[in-house]
Amino acid sequence: MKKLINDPADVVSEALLGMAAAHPDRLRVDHENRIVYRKQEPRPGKVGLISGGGSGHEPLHGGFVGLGMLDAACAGEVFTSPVPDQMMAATKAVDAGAGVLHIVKNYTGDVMNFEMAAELAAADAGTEVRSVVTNDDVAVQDSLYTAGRRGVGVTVLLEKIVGAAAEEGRSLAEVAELAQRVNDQGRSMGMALTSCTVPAAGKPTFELAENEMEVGIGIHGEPGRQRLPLAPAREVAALLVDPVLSDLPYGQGDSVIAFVNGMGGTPLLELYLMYNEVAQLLDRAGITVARSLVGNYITSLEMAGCSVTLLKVDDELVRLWDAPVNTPGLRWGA
Amino acid sequence: MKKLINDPADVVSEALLGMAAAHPDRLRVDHENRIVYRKQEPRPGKVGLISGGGSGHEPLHGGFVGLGMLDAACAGEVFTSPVPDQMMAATKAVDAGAGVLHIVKNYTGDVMNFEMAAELAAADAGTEVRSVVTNDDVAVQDSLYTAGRRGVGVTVLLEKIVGAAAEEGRSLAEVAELAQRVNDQGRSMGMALTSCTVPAAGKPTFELAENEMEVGIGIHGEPGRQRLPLAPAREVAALLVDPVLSDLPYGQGDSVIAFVNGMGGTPLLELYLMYNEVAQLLDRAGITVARSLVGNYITSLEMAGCSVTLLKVDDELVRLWDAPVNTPGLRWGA
Amino acid sequence: MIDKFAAWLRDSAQVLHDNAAYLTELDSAIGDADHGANLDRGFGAVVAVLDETSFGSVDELLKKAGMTLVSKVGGASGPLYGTFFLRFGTALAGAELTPVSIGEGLRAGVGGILARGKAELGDKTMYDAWAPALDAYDAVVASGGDLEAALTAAAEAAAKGRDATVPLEARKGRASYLGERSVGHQDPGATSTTLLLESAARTLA
Amino acid sequence: MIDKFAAWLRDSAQVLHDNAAYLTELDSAIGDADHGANLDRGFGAVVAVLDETSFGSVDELLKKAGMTLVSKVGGASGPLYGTFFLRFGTALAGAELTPVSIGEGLRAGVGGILARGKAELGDKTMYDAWAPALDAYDAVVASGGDLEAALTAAAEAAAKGRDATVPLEARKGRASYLGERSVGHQDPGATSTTLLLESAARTLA
Ligand SMILES: Nc1ncnc2c1ncn2[C@@H]1O[C@H](COP(=O)(O)OP(=O)(O)O)[C@@H](O)[C@H]1O
Ligand SMILES: Nc1ncnc2c1ncn2[C@@H]1O[C@H](COP(=O)(O)OP(=O)(O)O)[C@@H](O)[C@H]1O
Ligand SMILES: [Mg+2]
Ligand SMILES: [Mg+2]
Ligand SMILES: [Mg+2]
Ligand SMILES: [Mg+2]
Repeated sequence: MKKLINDPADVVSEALLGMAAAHPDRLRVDHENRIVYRKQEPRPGKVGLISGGGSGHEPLHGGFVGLGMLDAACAGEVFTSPVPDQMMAATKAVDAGAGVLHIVKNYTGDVMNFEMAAELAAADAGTEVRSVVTNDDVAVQDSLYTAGRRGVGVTVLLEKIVGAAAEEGRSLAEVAELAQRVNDQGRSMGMALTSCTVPAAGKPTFELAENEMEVGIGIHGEPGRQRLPLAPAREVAALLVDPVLSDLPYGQGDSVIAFVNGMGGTPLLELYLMYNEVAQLLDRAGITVARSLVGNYITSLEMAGCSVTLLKVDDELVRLWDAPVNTPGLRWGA
Repeated sequence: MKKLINDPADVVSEALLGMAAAHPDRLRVDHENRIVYRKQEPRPGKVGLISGGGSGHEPLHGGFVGLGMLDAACAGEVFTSPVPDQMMAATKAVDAGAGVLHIVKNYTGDVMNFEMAAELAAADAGTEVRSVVTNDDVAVQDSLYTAGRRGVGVTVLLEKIVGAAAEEGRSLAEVAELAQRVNDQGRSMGMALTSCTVPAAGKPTFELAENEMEVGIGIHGEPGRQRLPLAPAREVAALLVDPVLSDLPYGQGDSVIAFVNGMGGTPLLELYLMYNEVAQLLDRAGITVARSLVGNYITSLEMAGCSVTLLKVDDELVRLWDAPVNTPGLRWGA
Repeated sequence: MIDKFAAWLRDSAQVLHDNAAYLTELDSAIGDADHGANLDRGFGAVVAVLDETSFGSVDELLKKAGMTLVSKVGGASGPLYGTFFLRFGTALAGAELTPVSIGEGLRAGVGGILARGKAELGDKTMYDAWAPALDAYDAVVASGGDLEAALTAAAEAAAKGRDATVPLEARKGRASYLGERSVGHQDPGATSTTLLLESAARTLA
Repeated sequence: MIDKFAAWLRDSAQVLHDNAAYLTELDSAIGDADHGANLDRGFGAVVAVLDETSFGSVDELLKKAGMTLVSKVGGASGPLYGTFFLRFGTALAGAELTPVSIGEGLRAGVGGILARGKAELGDKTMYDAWAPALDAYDAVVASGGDLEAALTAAAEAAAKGRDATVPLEARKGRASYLGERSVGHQDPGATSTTLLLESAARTLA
């Protein structure tokens, strides 16, 4: 395992020390509970937004704490959801009287831990908590009898858009409803050229030959739905875009935010090259790109690969997307 | 070779198509000449700033074109400096009557190609051209008889700071003098855990065993000055910070911009962890961090590793650093 | 009896520590390569609590173990095993400790796993080890067997249930994302459940 | 004579194409793994120009080749080889093509490499192949040898100069960043220079 770390057991806490040191003007970190907060206290009457999940997906979620996005993010161990104590502490801390929205990616562990936290927070402090569970990964068959689809790229777009709505002073019910709508209108699909290595495991989660790729991967180094021969970017783009487009709810004439995300180990050069392929496919499908995002935003440690997320948008969503945001990971207009 | 590309020969041109597609509001790309321009025409009387170099270092340089930074960036083949025709075309296009500054990283090829372009541009259009050559890499011994030190991390900080000064309407002489000062006050050192693979070469530039690292690497996959056994982040940080600090011009009581840069394949989690180590070393050396930057800004394709850059700053440089910038790679206040 | 329950938790912690790499290996194939590290961290914390605190009753001990797991493990297994011990402890509160009451406690604990995880038999989860284990336990107790016999039967049944997860296609948890590709791999959670029950058979009776 | 110069450039393009992977391999060890690709791209463009354009004189042909290399190669070798051909062509303008004038042209071209690159003998660059080649060429011409003999001697001397770069520590170009670690590797540019001169010996006389 080749990593810039000390003891694998200390990776998350030391990275949080680094985040705190690098962003003293904007962030405050509760190191004991592993919670990244905005520096400023929550504004009275603003709905609090918290998210969290396993570490290893940076900048998600800690890097999205700040004006116009999250109020707090709870960091779990690498690829392990945080524990209810963390979400409870964060929930209480960011409750400014208008309630708190939990943004949860649909993984069994994340859902259960957030659920326990919401139950405890409601019982304990009387904080009104609503949750949205993102489940945009079309690689996974959806069914009543399974764990359902994973939450992936849409989570980033949702945190931005819903963050803007919360900043405008909307109520918890409105913010939660908007979050659900954003989730329902977004779909993603990802692929990997290489595995990642969980520090505590010390070796790659899966092995891929020089001429193979995994299609339909998650963001935790889970193997994908299919192992396929390595293909040119053009074909990879189609493998990702086609299942997204053939799923609800996109059609000719629709506008989308097109998001090409790197898994952590793929250079920006390749991500832009992929974006070119994706943009051409969308153009051919008669879909308008209202806004785009290209870069490493929801990653799997050092995995090479990418994912494509499309979020169907209307003027309101675009306006919320364009609203000022000031976080380490996403910043404009501020 | 595992990359998200089509034909290795088309990597740069297809990535530029992607950049143009992803940033239609801010950038304009001359695909024939491979030049990334700001969307808006240059403001009369503003000194034009252009840079360029081999591709594979993204977001450098094309990702730093925009308000408060570069006016144009010329993209060469991967790791190969662009040709004089490109710099000439860019120089003419961004000359708004106040002359043009070329920001050149100190590599024989870059220096020679920019020199030829400056000679030609001066002869051809009468454009006044000044150049600054960055050479901040302390891994390389400096000497009159050699090619001197490489330009690395300081280039990013310089483009930002000098970009802000040009935006204020300073003269070419002032902007060039400032650029030289920034270069002279900055030092860098880098290391690699893995090699990168040049697409046209098809295999890693060098081989490193599982328990080895290269220290003192450049940004083109050049091997480093030393091959050492893999070490914990704490020791790696010292290997990078010590030679920077022992070189001119830092001392107790100085303020710096501290920049921990990823080489492309190292996750943000590890970069923040490294920043924690670097910040501690600076603290112990009595050096104040005025501002910090952590992320992938001057990369070597998919290389894993990082570099540390320290730039000694005064209030003026901090003010210029803080000034608004709106580029795909660096953005705040706008 | 408190000592025996404490011994069980300590022994489990040791066994899970020794098998951490193995559990993570299983989790690499159909999950995210952290099950061993998760349980090692969690049970390590339980042992630290045992070292620091003295408990007045088994139910207090088990509830504290459950809360510690909930607070330290995270992921899917944290709430599941945490809830198991919480409900196991709650069920034992005030009860005399007999093979029957312990069996009822175990069933209450597994009820917690079901309440949280909503798994069904054959979903390729830890429940596939728990369900046959509970039945085997009850059968031994019903036919007059003692705690050791009941726990031994439970552990054996769990091992069979664990092995039976191999050919299954996962429908719950992270392995479910793999669909057909989850077939042919042993479930990490069913494996750790079996280790816990084998430890119980060794230490609790 | 134009045809011979064109044949030289075409043959060089072929040889550099065939050796592209080898040159890049050499550049991987002490540089950035692009020398082969750079020259292949550049000389490919020169051939395209030859296919499209007919030239009235050798100097026009060489100058155009030089400009094409400057415009298409980039890196260190683009300006260096580009300047070489530009000055070679300029020196031949209006001159009668004799072994002597061609020798003067070569020296002018190499003067361009020196002006741009400021290398000295022993810096482990292409100049370490050019310098002995020029001397060998002149010696043969001075003792009455013909163009073929002079170019053959130049190519042989270049090869020796190329081989002599192996033990050197680089002081110019990208290899200089390696300091002592550049010792033991053959310079890519000295290698491509030798290929160009070997091609000249085959095609130009
Ligand atoms: N819904 C569920 N019900 C019961 N057990 C489950 C459920 N989901 C997952 N598990 C169990 O959890 C185990 C994985 O635990 P762990 O790796 O620690 O968590 P995570 O999947 O969050 O990484 C699986 O092997 C499975 O036995
Ligand atoms: N200053 C110089 N003078 C003469 N030749 C040089 C000089 N610098 C580099 N070279 C030659 O250029 C070669 C490298 O060319 P190339 O790989 O195409 O460019 P780059 O180093 O920019 O990647 C070296 O092997 C060396 O022979
Ligand atoms: Mg996990
Ligand atoms: Mg090069
Ligand atoms: Mg797991
Ligand atoms: Mg080279």
